Amino acid sequence: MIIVNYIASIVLIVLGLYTVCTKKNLIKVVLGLGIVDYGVNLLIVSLGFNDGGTAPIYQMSDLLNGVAPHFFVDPVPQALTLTSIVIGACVDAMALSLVIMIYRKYKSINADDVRRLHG
Amino acid sequence: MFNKLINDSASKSPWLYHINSGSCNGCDIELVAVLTPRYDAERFGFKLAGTPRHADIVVVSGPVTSQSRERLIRTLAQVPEPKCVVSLGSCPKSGNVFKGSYSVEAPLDNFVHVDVSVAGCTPKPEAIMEGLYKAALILKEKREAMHK
Amino acid sequence: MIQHFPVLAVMLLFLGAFCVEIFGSKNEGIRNTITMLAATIALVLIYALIKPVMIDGEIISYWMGNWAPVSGYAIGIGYEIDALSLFFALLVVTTFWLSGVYSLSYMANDHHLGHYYTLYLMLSGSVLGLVMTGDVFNMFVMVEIMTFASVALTAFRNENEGTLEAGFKYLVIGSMGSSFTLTGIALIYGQCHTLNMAQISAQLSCGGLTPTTVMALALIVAGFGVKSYIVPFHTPAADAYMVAPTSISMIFSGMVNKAGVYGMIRVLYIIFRVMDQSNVQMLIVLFGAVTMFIGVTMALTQHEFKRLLAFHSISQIGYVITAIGLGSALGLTSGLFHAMNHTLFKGLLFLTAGAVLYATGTTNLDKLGGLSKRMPKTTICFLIGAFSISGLPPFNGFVSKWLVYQATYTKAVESGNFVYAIVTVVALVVSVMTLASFIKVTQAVFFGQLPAELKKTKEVPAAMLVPMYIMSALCVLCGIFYPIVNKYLLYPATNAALNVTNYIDKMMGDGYAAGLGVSNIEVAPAAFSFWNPIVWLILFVVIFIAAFIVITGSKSSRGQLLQPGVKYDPKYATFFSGEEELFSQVGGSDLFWGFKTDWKGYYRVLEGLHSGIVTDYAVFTVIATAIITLCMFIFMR
Amino acid sequence: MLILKSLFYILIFPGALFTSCFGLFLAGVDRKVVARMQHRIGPPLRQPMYDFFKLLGKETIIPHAANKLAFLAAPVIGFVSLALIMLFIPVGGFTAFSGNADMIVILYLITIPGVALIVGGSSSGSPYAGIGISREMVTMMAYELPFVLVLLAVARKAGGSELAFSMEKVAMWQAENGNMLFQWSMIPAAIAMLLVVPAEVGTQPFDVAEAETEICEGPLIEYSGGALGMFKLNTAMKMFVMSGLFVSLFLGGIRTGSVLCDIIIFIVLCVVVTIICMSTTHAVTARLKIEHLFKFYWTFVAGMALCSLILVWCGL
Repeated sequence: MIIVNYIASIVLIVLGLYTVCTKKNLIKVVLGLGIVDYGVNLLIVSLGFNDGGTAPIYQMSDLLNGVAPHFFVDPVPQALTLTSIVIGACVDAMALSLVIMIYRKYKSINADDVRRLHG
Repeated sequence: MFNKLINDSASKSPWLYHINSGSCNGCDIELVAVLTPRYDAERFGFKLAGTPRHADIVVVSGPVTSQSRERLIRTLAQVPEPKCVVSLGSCPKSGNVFKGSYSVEAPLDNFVHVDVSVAGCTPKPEAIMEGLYKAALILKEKREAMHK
Repeated sequence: MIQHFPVLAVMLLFLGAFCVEIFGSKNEGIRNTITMLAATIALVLIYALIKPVMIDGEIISYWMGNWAPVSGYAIGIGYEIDALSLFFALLVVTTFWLSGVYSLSYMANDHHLGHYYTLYLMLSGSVLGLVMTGDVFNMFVMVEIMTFASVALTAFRNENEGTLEAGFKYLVIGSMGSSFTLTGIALIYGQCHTLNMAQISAQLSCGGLTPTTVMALALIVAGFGVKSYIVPFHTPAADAYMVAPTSISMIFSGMVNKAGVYGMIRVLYIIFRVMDQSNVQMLIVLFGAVTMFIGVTMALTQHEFKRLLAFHSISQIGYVITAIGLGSALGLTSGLFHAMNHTLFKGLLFLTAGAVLYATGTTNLDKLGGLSKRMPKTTICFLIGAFSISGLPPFNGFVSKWLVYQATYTKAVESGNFVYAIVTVVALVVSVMTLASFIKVTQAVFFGQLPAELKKTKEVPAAMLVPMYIMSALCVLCGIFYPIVNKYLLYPATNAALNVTNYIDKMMGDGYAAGLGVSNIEVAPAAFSFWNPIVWLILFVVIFIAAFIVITGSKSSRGQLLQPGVKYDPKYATFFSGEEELFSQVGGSDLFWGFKTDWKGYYRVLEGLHSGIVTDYAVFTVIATAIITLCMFIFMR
Repeated sequence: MLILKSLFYILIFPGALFTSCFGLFLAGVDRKVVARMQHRIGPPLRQPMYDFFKLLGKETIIPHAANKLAFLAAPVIGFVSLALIMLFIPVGGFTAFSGNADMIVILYLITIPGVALIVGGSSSGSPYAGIGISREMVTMMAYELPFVLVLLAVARKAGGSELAFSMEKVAMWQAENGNMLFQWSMIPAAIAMLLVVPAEVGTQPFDVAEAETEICEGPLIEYSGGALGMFKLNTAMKMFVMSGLFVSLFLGGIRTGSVLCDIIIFIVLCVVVTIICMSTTHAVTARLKIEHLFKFYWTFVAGMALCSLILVWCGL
């Protein structure tokens, strides 16, 4: 099952990179970056997944009795994903605000027109 | 001793800067002839300099046209002391055939102090050489006078 | 007590950032006080670590919330400061402190300074955190904060030409790099189930490289390549350094791309420990050589002072990458030394560029000229910086570049590989080209004739001069007293990068590394068989004074400054073949004509590639990452 | 005692005095030989010395557009670094500060006089000087590549399997195995070096930077008096330093056993090198254009040097 997640995440990353590289519309470029981010997030969250595992919660009685903990999913990747999502959202917001200001200044959001710094 | 060395070398390496103030080019060619292998002025240390800042002897040819007068004076002012001015040919001396023309302001003595005049239209290279050599000796005197 | 210092320094900067925004957005005095207080305390805290880490050779480890590893598994976020981290941390604190001092008067006429100082402190804190953390995910978070703050600061003067554009390009390429890094980190986590660098290093070295780790390595190297702006990734750097406020450009070239270099060293030498493979060395060295060559040739054609400096930053980072790619102790030493010197002289040069911008309002090389008469102190600082970066003795750039040549050529001779000899040649030629482009700046900005509209230019205020003086002094001192620098900074840092067991043991408990079969790479201290610059310098001064007296003793005279309306003596005018003096300045774009005609084809291609279109740059990034990944897969053993 | 000895080295024997006197002598030889080749009598051998002292006695004008400090300091910096290079080049097996420096140091020290000329010219504020410094810098870039290749080839040849950037090692290798020039793989490098020398010194075909007929002496245009004399002295010293470098790189294997004889042989070889690579080219060629100069050095000369480096690398 998990292999589907990996494939999907890689497809998302490649799709996002493709968008960034080929679309001239700056908003689409930002969307591409977002897609790459989601792909990576999916990859991370899938890494912690164990088929058949439970939520990572100890029961006090188990610990006291010395019973082996349950087979559960890895909680760390979920924390990582959460952080990464927040960062991704910030970056997207920043990028979109820059695009808005670029539009005000250049009257265009086509990448071919936004090239005053070159050479 | 050091001073004496400097004084002695003052006459031994005179560098020329040539200003054409409206000359017909005759004198200029003869000046170049002085530097050719036949007359070889370099054996006395004469050398053409590219800028008045390097020059010791300024060679002026031509009858000093009104257009060139200011430029001539300005260039002469930029030559560092001690310096000598040599007028080459009859034109700067007297105006030669151009004398009386509305656009000619010869003689050169009216504007600057001329140390040596080489007359002739055109002067022979030997004469130029002698004039330059005399100018070189004057350089030494000037240098000695400067550091008395 | 001392183990709390690093984390305190980082936290203090972040805390300062919030306090500035809350309390200081209206009041200038409170704002500046908070900023400088936070920066200064961080500076002191980091400098206090020199004694234990550099001299006594300790490694400081710190677990956030005291989550020390349990039965060999490190879950908590750990800070670990070995000599390598501290070396970069010292560069970072010095740079941001000086930049802060400089900002106080440089930025005084801007609006919304509360935001500026918030972002400045966040940037400083994130880079400081990046170089001191012992946790890969924490590293990624710091990289993201760094990118975010850098982008905002790049676009800070958003009314100016090109700032938004540069910020956007920076953001796109930067977050692509971050995504690569994060993917790499995720893959490592999938392999090792830990995020702690020490533990990853121990586990990877016993497990050998699997396809997953090779992929992870390639992606992380590409990610940090983006942060250190090696060549196909360099395009946003040139734009961002040019348009950012100069105090921030200095931080970019002094700290932000050093963070990338630090990441490279940490990943290649400590986490993955692959630098003993000749193919990896070759890959990194080639990237470095291409970087330095393309950077300098692009710099030769620039018309903008700061853009030129930006391309030089790229070129000098090429030296650093080349040197650390050699995988030898000498190479690493020289790379670290050059990184340090680059921080010093490039910071200095950016500060002088800022001074020029502050005093005249432009950095266009074709519009400036003759400023040495109006800004003599800035000129002297600039010349020191220019000679340092061009590697003229006895300045610091000379020693480190020399070490780079020695390291590359030693490598060439030892491995018998002709490519390294070519790299040496490239490095030497790049050095003279660097000199050429700084001669261009010298002629176009500081010497030559003063344009009429700059006649009223004044020297910059003291608060801007003091950081320049400090940097110039450091440039000269590091060049002359390099044995001291080597002993107390470079040697410990090199050793730290090459001796991994101490690093692992300190973090995971004694014997952990040995239990997994990790062993140290034995290093001899880098051999220094040099000249003695002190003797040289003393004699230089002796002869210099003697000869100077002889020259000035001969009768010399000097004209008065040209005043409008006053008649002047033609004797002191510039020679114009007898004409009256005119304004005529050989500007920046006119110089090196003979060189440019011979390189016409090359420049046509290169300028076409630097098209300014963000999607093109994204394509370069993807292609370069693909190349790195492919090479790693094909050549790694 | 050590200080006195070093002061003697610096100021008198291989350092300032010896280098400047002998440099002026070499410049005189150059002028005389060129004159004889053109069928002239030519100036006396002491002529450069007269020039130098005459210039010391002249007024030094500092134009108002110039930056006084840089304008006056530039020639002195050039002089000092030239005097110091000689301390690191073995003069007939005698080095003042042996083991202290290697080829890369010399390479960098040799660029300093050029940089001094550029900074001095640039600080004079003349547009002619602006063109001059541009050409000087392009010339510098042009000869740097072949120069570096030659040095690396020599270092590889002398070092064998270990690194030998040190001049001393080159001298030792030559003392054991004979002159570098007679190793056939080094011949292209020697030819390249012979072409690098005149460009570094700035003599006739390669004096584009100081072209007195086109751009009024380029960087030197505003210089006069003592400062100009210093620059002329620098050029003369460069002749000696560069020919000395050639001799110690390629002809350093001649040993008679007595230091004095070695030094005399060194000086004679310097004169020979000067005549071959500077006077002859001066007498028979006209000035190049700057773009041709660059192309010439990066294709032909660098190609020769690279050829040599490859040959050496293949173990020949």
